[in-house]
Amino acid sequence: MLDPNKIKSRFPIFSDSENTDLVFLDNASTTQKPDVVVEKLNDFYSRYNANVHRGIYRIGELATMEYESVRKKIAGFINAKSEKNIVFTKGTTESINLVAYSWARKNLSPGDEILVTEMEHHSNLVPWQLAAQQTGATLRYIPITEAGELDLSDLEKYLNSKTKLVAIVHQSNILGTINPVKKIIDLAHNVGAKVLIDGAQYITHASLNVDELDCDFYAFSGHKMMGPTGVGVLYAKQVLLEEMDPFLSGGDMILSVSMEKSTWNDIPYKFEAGTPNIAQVIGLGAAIQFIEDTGIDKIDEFITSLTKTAITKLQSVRGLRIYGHGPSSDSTSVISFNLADIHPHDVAQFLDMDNIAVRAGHHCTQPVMLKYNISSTVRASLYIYNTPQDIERLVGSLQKTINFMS
Amino acid sequence: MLDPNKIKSRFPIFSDSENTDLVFLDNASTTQKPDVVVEKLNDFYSRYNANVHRGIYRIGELATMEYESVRKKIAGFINAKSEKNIVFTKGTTESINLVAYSWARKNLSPGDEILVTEMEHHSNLVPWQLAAQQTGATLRYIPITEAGELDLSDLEKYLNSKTKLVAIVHQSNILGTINPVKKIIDLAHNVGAKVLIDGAQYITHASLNVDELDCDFYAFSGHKMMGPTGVGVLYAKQVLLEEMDPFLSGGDMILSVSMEKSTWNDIPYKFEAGTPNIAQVIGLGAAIQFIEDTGIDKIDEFITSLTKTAITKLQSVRGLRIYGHGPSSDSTSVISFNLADIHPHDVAQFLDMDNIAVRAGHHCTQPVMLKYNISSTVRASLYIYNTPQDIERLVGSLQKTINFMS
Amino acid sequence: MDELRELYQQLILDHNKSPRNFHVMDEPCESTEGYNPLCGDKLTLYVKIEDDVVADISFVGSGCAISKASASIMTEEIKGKPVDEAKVIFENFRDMITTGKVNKEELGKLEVLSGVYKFPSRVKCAILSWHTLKNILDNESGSVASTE
Amino acid sequence: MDELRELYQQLILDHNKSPRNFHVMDEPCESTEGYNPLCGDKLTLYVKIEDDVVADISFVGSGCAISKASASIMTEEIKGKPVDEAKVIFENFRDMITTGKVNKEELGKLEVLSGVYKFPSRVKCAILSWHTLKNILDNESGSVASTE
Ligand SMILES: Cc1ncc(COP(=O)(O)O)c(C=O)c1O
Ligand SMILES: Cc1ncc(COP(=O)(O)O)c(C=O)c1O
Ligand code: FES
Ligand code: FES
Repeated sequence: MLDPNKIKSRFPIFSDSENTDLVFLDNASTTQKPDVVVEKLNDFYSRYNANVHRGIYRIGELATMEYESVRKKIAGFINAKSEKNIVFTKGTTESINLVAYSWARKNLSPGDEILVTEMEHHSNLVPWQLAAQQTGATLRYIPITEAGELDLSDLEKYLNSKTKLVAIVHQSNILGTINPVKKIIDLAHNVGAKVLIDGAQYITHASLNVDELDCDFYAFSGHKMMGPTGVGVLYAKQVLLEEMDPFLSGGDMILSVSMEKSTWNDIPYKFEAGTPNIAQVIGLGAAIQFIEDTGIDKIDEFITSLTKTAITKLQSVRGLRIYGHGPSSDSTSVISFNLADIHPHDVAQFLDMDNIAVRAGHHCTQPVMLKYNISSTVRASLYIYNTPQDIERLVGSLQKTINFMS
Repeated sequence: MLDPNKIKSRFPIFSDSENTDLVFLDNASTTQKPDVVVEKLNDFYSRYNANVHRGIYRIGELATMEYESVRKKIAGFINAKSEKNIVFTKGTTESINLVAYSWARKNLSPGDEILVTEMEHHSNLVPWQLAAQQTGATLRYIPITEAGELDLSDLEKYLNSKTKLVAIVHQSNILGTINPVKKIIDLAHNVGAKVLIDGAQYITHASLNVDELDCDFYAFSGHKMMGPTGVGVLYAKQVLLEEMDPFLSGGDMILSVSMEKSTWNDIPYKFEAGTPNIAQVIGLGAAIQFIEDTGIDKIDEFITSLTKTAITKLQSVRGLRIYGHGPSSDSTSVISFNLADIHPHDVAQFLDMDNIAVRAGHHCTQPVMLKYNISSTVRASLYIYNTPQDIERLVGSLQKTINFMS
Repeated sequence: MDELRELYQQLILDHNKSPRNFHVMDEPCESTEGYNPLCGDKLTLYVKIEDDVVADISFVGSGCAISKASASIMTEEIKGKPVDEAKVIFENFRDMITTGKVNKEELGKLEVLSGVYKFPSRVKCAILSWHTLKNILDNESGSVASTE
Repeated sequence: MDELRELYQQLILDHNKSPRNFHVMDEPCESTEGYNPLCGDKLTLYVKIEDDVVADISFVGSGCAISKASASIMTEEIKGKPVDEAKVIFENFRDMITTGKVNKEELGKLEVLSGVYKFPSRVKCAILSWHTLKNILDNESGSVASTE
């Protein structure tokens, strides 16, 4: 079993004098960075900072090699067929928008349907609202149950021959629910729809095999898996990338430019216009190496077990209500709750006074708020450096808060 | 006068054991990072790494404060009216694409004209080719003269009541030419056109006053001005930002989301969807501070003087031809040349053997190549850590190359 | 934790639990909505102005303890005041909330919120109802006031 | 600088200055274009195949010393060889160019390019004409061969 205290010692932020008692429970928002990631960035900027794909000089070739080797590493990490399937973006949000612009606007017409779920993050919802508006397609929602799971009982109602795209979150960032995406992908393919999976939360702790899943697109962010900010990935099947129009255009994504017209570079470069986020991609490589060295299955096992502990302890707090996480549900790492009728922002403020960092708000999932008829929740989300003591600190501070406020 | 050797000592890359004799002359592609930028990134990741705009906890508030303070700093640096005019992107290329999607696709119709120049970087050309294609507008080019300057003699021919947008580079990344943008902006406004300036090269060394220029949009990249990769800026006038549609959509750029539709956040946040490039923005702040501490006018004076020296010395090399930089022209920092009939990539390869980094290629400006009827050039571009000795090393190595190759 | 306890002292907790003037107001009156996009909280403010005096004022809505208490105390302090005076109090309140500086005579009970400036992310909570009031007093009722 | 001088030794410089078989070929022949997107250089290759033998081969185009010399030497080495043999030489050449390993008997004069593998960004220069040839031999003439 993974030892969170040992792991914690690898994260410089926790040894900063102001953070020695920091309990960081906002991991679904962004994660802390291990020493190897910070050092890799340093190393790039201090030894071989240069633009990629162009310079015929030592540091330029080194930068290109490191940058491209991360593409290979990621392809391996998610079991993609080739590094050609890997497009670098600035984050999940851009990855999804890329598909909304380059694939959806080209392939959708009035009468077509896009199917999403009520538990999507705004980043996997608003792009489809806009794409639907602009193409005349209709947006439909798979509802969620009171238990915080997808209600698939009426799936045929939503998934039919008009459905051209299904865009679903692999793991909810508010409820922690892991959706049965394999099943949905297969059913979607049966009716000829493409499937995009928002993996921003799932990939941070669980092992992924896009080839087996057979999804058409998979999007995720580096900063939520210990990588730098400003980098994300879009995985897509090769034929789709080849058919799609470019998204951003400019330097590096062209084969040739004349005054009249341009021709596009090969995939994945067709989708990477301008100077890429070189340092961030290289830093993400170090984060994935750290995950691989730690072992993704060990990470998953640890987080799942810590989540169970946390739920049990939280349920002992008077007036605390957890959303989702029903006894039979497949959910982990993210726990949303409310504490009696105390406003979540007040709760978060009191926790902060004990140096416990959680999030309060709608977590970019307003449709879920609507469903539960609330305007916000407190969210504690766990990662590999969280310890059982962190959970105790959280529970203790919640108890103090409810005593003070009532 | 600025002392480049003193400055050089502030850049960790030059004290790396493999780089002690590195002559880095590919600054128009990307610049090296001073200690303060590398340290600022370290500091962020090791002390207050957190998502912005959301967390009610100490490090989240600190991250937000630092992130937003850079917006203010940049507004001051370019003399924008307010920090609301500053949108963070991942680079010049994304900044220009943002305008091409959110402004141009909404405002252009068949019959309208977009005016660019023959010396645009592909990043300020291909987005307009695509926007023209999709809206039915026509793309027109201001030609360049043999001396590498804009030929403005027939400007009325190009700039007329049909012109809706003028997109021009402030300083050419291949010829070094600085264009008379103030004059063009005024003329464009007379016919009711908006003006976008690609400032990727200019801003790195010269002082900028967008308010006085009165440009509608101004785009630039952090990595070319000693900041991290993966961050850029779009300056735009407030009324334009307010009228424009969002570009990327998702978390953080919305005011509210219902299942039917969404409303947008205030500017500039409307244009910053998803988790931003937080560390990179904060690092860019440190780069701009470094520029301000050094003094932008001193930087400009130094680079201009070193460029003059370099041109004189290069002209002494047998068979070397410099493009642009005519005696009366306003040009600096970037020098493109060819060495007899030796292919630029062969030249660059020989220079690399002496640890001199230059670029060879079309420099993402194929229309300029066409103009001079060449397929590529060697480009040396200067920055504040380049010394007169660097120029001598360059000239010496070129001389050796020509001796060997002929 | 002491600074925070101080802020959430009895007065705030009391107004949070039993907000004053917490009801919809019958016509004729001005009303407008206030929205804090950071958290999604909304309130609606109702004001009756007679002879340039705030004759009656009430609010409804959801929000955190700070926003609710701030709205509740605001209604108590503003009711019966001339419109001009209310605008001056708004300025003083905003100064206090952002800088911590208190002008005792004019702020009265509002002073209990003086500690908010130490919690930058909560300033918007405290000022939400005030921005909404300002909108009405400036004759912009009907539009949505935002703390952005 | 020594490794590089070694690479650009007399033979390459010579072929660069006076490339062999450097001309357009009259019909009937197969021809196809090769393109290196990294630098924008292009060449056109012409091949006459008779009885499964490369009866004639020539090229035109612009490029760096390495690409020109590589194309020039290739035409010399391939001319008169059976198509099957040419394909084997292609494989051997590609191995040499990417790994530096030389199979002397089969590569002949091509060996002067064995140092290219030390310069990863130039591998595409050396292999450009070969990819173009491969396209023709695989009956894909007319399409553009790219080194990507
Ligand atoms: C004039 C000019 N415009 C645009 C760009 C594109 O900038 P970036 O690659 O940082 O997006 C560059 C740099 O390559 C440039 O020199
Ligand atoms: C499920 C989910 N999707 C999408 C996103 C957006 O990711 P980013 O903000 O990195 O673009 C997030 C994170 O906020 C998320 O949790
Ligand atoms: S948290 Fe919403 S108003 Fe305070
Ligand atoms: S540099 Fe173009 S082929 Fe060698």
